Amino acid sequence: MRFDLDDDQRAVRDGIDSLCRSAWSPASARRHGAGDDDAAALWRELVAAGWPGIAVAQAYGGQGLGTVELTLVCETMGRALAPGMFFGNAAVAALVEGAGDDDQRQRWLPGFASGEARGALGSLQPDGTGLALDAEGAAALVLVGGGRAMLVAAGDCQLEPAAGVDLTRRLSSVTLTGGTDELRGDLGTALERVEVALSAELVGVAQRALDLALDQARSRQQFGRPIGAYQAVSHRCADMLLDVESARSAVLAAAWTADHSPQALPFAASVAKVSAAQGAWRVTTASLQVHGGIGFTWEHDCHLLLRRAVASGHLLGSPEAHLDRVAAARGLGGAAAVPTAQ
Amino acid sequence: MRFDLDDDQRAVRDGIDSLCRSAWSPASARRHGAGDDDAAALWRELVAAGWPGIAVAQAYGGQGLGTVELTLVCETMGRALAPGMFFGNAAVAALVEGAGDDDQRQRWLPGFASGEARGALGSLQPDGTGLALDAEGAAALVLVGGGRAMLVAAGDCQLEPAAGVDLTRRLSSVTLTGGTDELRGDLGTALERVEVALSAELVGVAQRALDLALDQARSRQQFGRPIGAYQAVSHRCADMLLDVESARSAVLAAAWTADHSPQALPFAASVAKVSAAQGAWRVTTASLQVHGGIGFTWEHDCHLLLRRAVASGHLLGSPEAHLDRVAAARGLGGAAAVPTAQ
Amino acid sequence: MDLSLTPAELEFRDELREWLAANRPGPEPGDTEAAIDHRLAWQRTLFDAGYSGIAWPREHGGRGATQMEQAIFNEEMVRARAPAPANIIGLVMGGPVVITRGSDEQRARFLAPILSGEEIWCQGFSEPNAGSDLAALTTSAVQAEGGWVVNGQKVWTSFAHRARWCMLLAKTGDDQRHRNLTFFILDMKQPGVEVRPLRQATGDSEFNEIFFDNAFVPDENVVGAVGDGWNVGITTLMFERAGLSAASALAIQLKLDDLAALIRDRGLQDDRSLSRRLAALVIATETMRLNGYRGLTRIIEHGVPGPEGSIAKIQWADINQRVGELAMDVLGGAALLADPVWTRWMLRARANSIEGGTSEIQRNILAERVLNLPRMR
Amino acid sequence: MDLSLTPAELEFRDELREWLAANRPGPEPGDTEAAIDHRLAWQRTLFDAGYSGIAWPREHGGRGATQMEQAIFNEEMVRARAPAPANIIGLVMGGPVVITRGSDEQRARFLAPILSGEEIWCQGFSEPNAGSDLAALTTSAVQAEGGWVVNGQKVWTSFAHRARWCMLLAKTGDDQRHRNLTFFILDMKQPGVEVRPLRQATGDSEFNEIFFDNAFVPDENVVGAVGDGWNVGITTLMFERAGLSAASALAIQLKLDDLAALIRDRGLQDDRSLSRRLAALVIATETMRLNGYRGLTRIIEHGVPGPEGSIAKIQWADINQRVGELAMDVLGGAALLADPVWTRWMLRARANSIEGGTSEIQRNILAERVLNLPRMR
Repeated sequence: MRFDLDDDQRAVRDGIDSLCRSAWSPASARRHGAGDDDAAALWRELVAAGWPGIAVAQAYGGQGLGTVELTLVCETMGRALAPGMFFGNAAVAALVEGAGDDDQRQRWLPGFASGEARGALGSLQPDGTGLALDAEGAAALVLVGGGRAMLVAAGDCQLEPAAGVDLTRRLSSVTLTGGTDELRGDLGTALERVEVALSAELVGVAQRALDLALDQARSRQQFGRPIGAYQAVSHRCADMLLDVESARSAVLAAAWTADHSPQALPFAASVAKVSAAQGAWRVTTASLQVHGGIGFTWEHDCHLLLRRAVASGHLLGSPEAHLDRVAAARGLGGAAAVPTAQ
Repeated sequence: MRFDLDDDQRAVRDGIDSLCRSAWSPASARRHGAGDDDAAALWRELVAAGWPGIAVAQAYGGQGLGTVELTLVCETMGRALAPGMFFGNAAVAALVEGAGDDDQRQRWLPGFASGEARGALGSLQPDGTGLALDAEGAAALVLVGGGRAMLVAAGDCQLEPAAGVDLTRRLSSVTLTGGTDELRGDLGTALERVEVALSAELVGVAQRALDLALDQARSRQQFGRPIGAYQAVSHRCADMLLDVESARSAVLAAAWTADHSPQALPFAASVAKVSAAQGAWRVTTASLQVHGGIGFTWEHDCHLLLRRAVASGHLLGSPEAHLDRVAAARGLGGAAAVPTAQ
Repeated sequence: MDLSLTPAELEFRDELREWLAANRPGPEPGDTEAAIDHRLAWQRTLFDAGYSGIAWPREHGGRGATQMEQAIFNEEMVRARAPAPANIIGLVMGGPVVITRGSDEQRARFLAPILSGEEIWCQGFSEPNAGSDLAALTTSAVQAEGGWVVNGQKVWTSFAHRARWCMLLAKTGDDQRHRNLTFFILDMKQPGVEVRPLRQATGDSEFNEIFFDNAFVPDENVVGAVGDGWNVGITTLMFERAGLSAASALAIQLKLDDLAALIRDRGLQDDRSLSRRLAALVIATETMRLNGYRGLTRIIEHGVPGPEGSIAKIQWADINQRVGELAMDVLGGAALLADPVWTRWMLRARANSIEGGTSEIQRNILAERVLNLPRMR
Repeated sequence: MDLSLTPAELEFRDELREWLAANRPGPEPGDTEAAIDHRLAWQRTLFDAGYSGIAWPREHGGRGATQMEQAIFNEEMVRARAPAPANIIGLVMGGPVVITRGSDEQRARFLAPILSGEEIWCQGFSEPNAGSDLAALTTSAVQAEGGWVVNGQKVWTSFAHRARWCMLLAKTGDDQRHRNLTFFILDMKQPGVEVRPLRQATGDSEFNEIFFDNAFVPDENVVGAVGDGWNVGITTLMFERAGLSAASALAIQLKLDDLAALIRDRGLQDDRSLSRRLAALVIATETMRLNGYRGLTRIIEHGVPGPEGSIAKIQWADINQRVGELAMDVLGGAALLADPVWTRWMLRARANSIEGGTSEIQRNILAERVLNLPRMR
C-alpha cells in the first residue's frame, strides 16, 4: 500500500495548477460571476491543453486517466476558485459514460472529451424545472434528482439567470422545452464518482481558506504580536489543518476506490462528501473569523470561499443524506432516509 | 421585574451553605458512596435545622417556602457533593403534594416535612423494577416512569445495592414485594418542579467544577506561566462560566415560574433541564481537561463531579426528551417523541 | 426575586402596546438609504410621543423611566417588528456618554438633537490595524489654536454618511499604552472628513470608512480629560449592550419560529436531528434572554454595566451563526439559490462574532475581568 | 498511489490470519495483574512465531518487515481482538530508540529481551509538575563514580511495577531549557526505586508513580549524549504514534458496531439524531484511519515520523470522547447504572485528551511545527 501521489499524478496536479495560476484569479472569478466573459478564455485554454477529456475513456477521445487524477484537477480548481465548467463537463461525462447507453455515449462523449461540445450539470427540482451551474454555452445538460438523471440537449431547454449563493459560478434556472433522454444505467456509482470530484473541489476551497488564514495569522499584529501567536487563533488554524487533511485523505481514498474497488465506493464516497462539505464549511467560516473585519468585506475573498463551500456542500447529496446512508448500513435511522442525490 | 435573590433568599442560601461546609466534604461524599455512615449524621443535622420541610406546605408541617428557595438549597448541595437524601425527600414531597390525593398527603407529607419519615426518589424501569437513589432508611419511595408515579412504603419493597455511575449517592435496585399506591393527580407539573430542583443540583455541580478549574488555572505553572494565562485554558474557563451562568438563569427562572406562572412551566423546566444537564457535562469534562493528569486520578474530585453530572443529567427526563418536547410545541420532531420523564 | 412586571412596568408596557397598535410604522423599505429615512421618521414619531431616550433622565430630555422599562420598550419594539430608531448609536452610546462623562455645555448642546434624531451620531473607534487592540490606534489629534487637528482613518462606522457627529478616539500622545487616547465629538460636516461606503460580504453597505485630512475639533468637544479616552471609550462600549440582549433574544425567537415553519414547509418535520437542533437553539436563546434580564437587574442595583455583557455577546453571535447553518441544512439542495432571508442571515451572522468586539476578545474579558485569570500580555 | 496491499503485504497478512486462527489468545482476564500475565504469555507466543518486532531490522532480532506490514499486523491484532503484547512500550518506544540512538553495546544488551517480553520497559517522562512542559522536570541525575545518582518522582508510568527498565528523562544540568536533560535506561530492580500504583478516575490502576531515592544508573546506560535527552525523548514520543492510528481506528469501528447494536437493542433505531451522530463518528474514524495510512506512507518515504501524528492524536481523543457521550445518551435513564463497558469507556476516554501529550499541546505542535505560526513563548 502506498497512500501518496506518484510522479505522474504530481505532474497532473502541477500542470493544472500552473494553468490556473496563469489564466485565472479571484478577480476573474468575480468578473465571471458578475456576467463577464473571462471564463470562456479559461475554457479555451483548458480545451487547447486537453484537460476536459482527462477522465473520459480513450475510446471516446479522452485520456482515460483515473478518478484520482480527476480529483487532483478538481481540488486545484477549487483552490483557484475556477468556474464550474470543468467540473460540470467532467461530471456529465462521468454520468453518461457510467450510466448512459451506447448511443448516448457515442453521441455525447467525444464532444465532452474534446471540450468542443461542453456538458453542464444541474439538479432536477421536484417541480420538474432544473438549476444548473455555468450552463450557458453548454451543448448538453444532465439534470440529477429523485434518483434519476435526465440528459437534455441545449436546444431542448431554456436557461434564465438565477441568483445563487455562490458568486463564482453562474446559476441558471432551467425550463425544459423539448425532449429529455434518461440515463438508465448504473446511476448510483456514476453519481458517487461525481460526488467525489465535487468533494475534491471543496478540499481545494478549504485549502485556500486555510492558506489565507495563515497569511493573516502571521502578518496581522494585535497587542504587539502577530495574532497567530495567540492560541485562540493558532489552535483554530490547527483545527483547520485537521479538517483539510482529513477531507483530503477521504477524497483521495474515495477516488482510488472508485477505480479499483467499486463495491466499497458507496461508503468511501459518503466519507469524502461529509468530510469535505462539513470541513469546507468549518474551515471557510474559521478563516473569516481569523481575518476579522477585513474578512467580512466584499473585496476580500473569504466570502467567495464560504459561499462556494455552502453551495457545493449542498449540491447533489447533502451531508445529512450521506450520514443517513451510513447509518442505514448499520440498521439505523428509520425508513424515511433522505435519498442521497436529491 | 427583579431577577436577583432577595435578602431572605440569600439567607436561605447562606444558611444551607454554612451547614454543608461544616458538616460535609468531598471526603464524606466518598465515604458515603462507599457504604459508610456519614450521611446519616448530615441528615440528622438537616432535620434538626428544619431543612427537609422547606418547600412543603405549612398545613403539613413544612415552612411553605417556594421553589426558588428549594433550588437554592439544591444548588448548594450539588456544589457540596451532598448525598441525595435531601433532594430525594424534597422531590417525593413535591410529587405527593402536587399529584397525590388528600389521604396520601395526610399520611406522608408530615413525615417528609419533619424529615422523620424520609422519602426517596427512584425510576420505574420497563420491567417493573426500580432504581432508587439513597433510599436506604427511607420510609417511602416514589418510583417514576412511563408517565406514572408509584408510591411504595419501605415495607413493600426490597432494596439491593447496585453499582452506579455516581459515587456520591448510593444506588439501589428496588423489587416490589407488596402494594403500591399510584399518584393520580397532576403528575406533569409536579415532575417539572422536581426536574427544576434536580437541575439546580446540576448547576451546583458545574459551579464546583468551575471553581476547581479556576484554582488550577491560577496555580499550575507550565512553560513559565500559570496555565490560566494561555487562551486554550482561559477561553475554556470563559465558556464554562457561560454555561454555568446560563444554567443558573434558566433554573432560577423556572423555579420562579413553577410558583407564579405554572402555565409557562413546561417550557421553563425544559430550558432548565437541558441547560443544566448539558452545561454540567460540558463544564465537568472541561474542568477535568484543565486539570490534566491530576484531574484523572481517583483521589481528585473531578471524576466525582463528572459522574454526578452524567447520572443526574439522565435522571427523569433526558436532555433529548426535553428537546423533543420543545420541538413538538413547534410542530416538529415526529410523533414518536420520547416521553419526558422515563 | 420577582420575574413579573411591577404595576408601573405593566402600565408602561400596556400604554406602549396601545400606542404601537395605533402608530405602527410601515414596512421598512428595501433600499438602504430609504430605510434610514424610514427609521428617522420613526424616531421622530417616537420622540413626539415621548418614547425617545426611555431611560435617560428627565432633566436631559429623556422619559426618566427605569432601565427595566427601557428593556421592556426594546422587547415591545421587536415584537411589533418596528425598526430601530435611526440614531440608535446616539441614543445607546453617544447620549449616555455625554450624560455621564460630558460637561454641562456638552449636555446642553448635544442631547436634545440626539433624542429627536435631528443629529445622527456615529462611532469612530476601529481602524484597519486596530480592531480589538485600541492601543494600536494611529488616527492622531494634534493640538492647535482652539482645538485639535485630526488625521487618520476609521472603519466599520455605521451611519457615517448620514451622521452629524462622530465619537472619535484618537491618539493625543505617545507615552503609555492606554493613556495616550482622547475621546472627541467630531463634526462630520466639514471639508476634512470624507466618508466612503464599505461593502460587506453580504453585498450590503451598512458600514463606512471615514478619512480625516486635517479635520478640526474645537477644545469644547473633548469628552473627559485629554488622555483619558480609553476609559471614556470603554464606558461607551459597555452601554452598547446593556438592556439590548433580551430584545435581541426575542428577535431570534421570532426568526426561529420562521425557521420552524420552513422545516414544516419543506416536509422535514419528522427529522429528529433537525428538530433537536432547532429546539436547542430555542433553549439557548431563552437562556440568553434570561441572562440579559439577570444582568440588567445587576446593572440597576450596582449602577454600571459590568463585563458580564460579554456572555450575551458571545451567545448572540453563536446562536445567530447556528441559526444560519441550520437554515442552510434545511434548504438542502435549494441552498444553491440565494434565499432573500436565509442566505443573508447566514452570511451576516458571520460578522456577529467580529463586530463590537470579537468573541475571542469577549472571552479574554470574561477570563481576565470576571474570572480573574492571569493575563498573557 | 495504490491503496491495495502489495503481493508481499497480502502474503504477510494471509499468513498472519491463518496463524491467528490457529493461535487465538484466550479472553483477557478481568484482573489487572492476571491480564498482564496473559499479555506476557501472548507476547511470548508471538515472539516464538516471529511476530515480535515486526518492523525491527533483522540484525536486531526483528522480522525486518516494512512499516506497512507492521501496521497491517496491528490491524489484524485488533480484528482478532488480541491484546497488545505486555511489553508494548519496549516494542514501540524503547527498542526503536535503542536502535536509532543507542550504542552497539546497548543494542546487544537490551533488544533481545524486549522482543521476547523477558524484560518489560516503562517510560519515565511525566512528573507531577511537568506534564506538557518537559523543561520543568525536576528529577535529577548527579554524576558519581561510574554513573549517575537519581532522585525525584515520575507519574503516569504504565507497567512500572512489572518493568525491569525505565526510559528516564532527568535533569543533568541547570544551564539551558532543553539542554539540561539526559536520557537514561534505569534498572527498576534496585533498592532506590519505589513503585506505587496510581488509581485513576475509572477505578482501575493502569499507571504508577515511581519514586527515586538515590537510584543508580551506570554510565553505559546513557542514551545519546549527556544533555541531549530532550531530542532523544522527542524521538521516542514520535515513534509512539507512528503506525498505530490505523489500528486504533479499527478498534473504534468495532466499538461503534457495538454501539449501533446498543441503539437497536434499546429500540432507538429510528431516532435520526442518534443515528446521525453515530454515522458522523463512523466517518470521522474512517478519516482517522486514512490519515494514519497517509502519514505512514510519508514516514516510509521520508524516514522519520513527523509532527502530523498530532492530527491522529487529536482525532483519536475526540472520537473516543464523543463515543462515550453518545453511549450515555443512548443509555438514557439507564446511564445511572454503571455499565461495565460504556461507563468505563466514557470515563477512560476523558484521559485520552491528556495522556501522551494533551490535545492543547498537539495543537501547539501543529501550529508551530506544521503551520509555522509564531510561538507565544
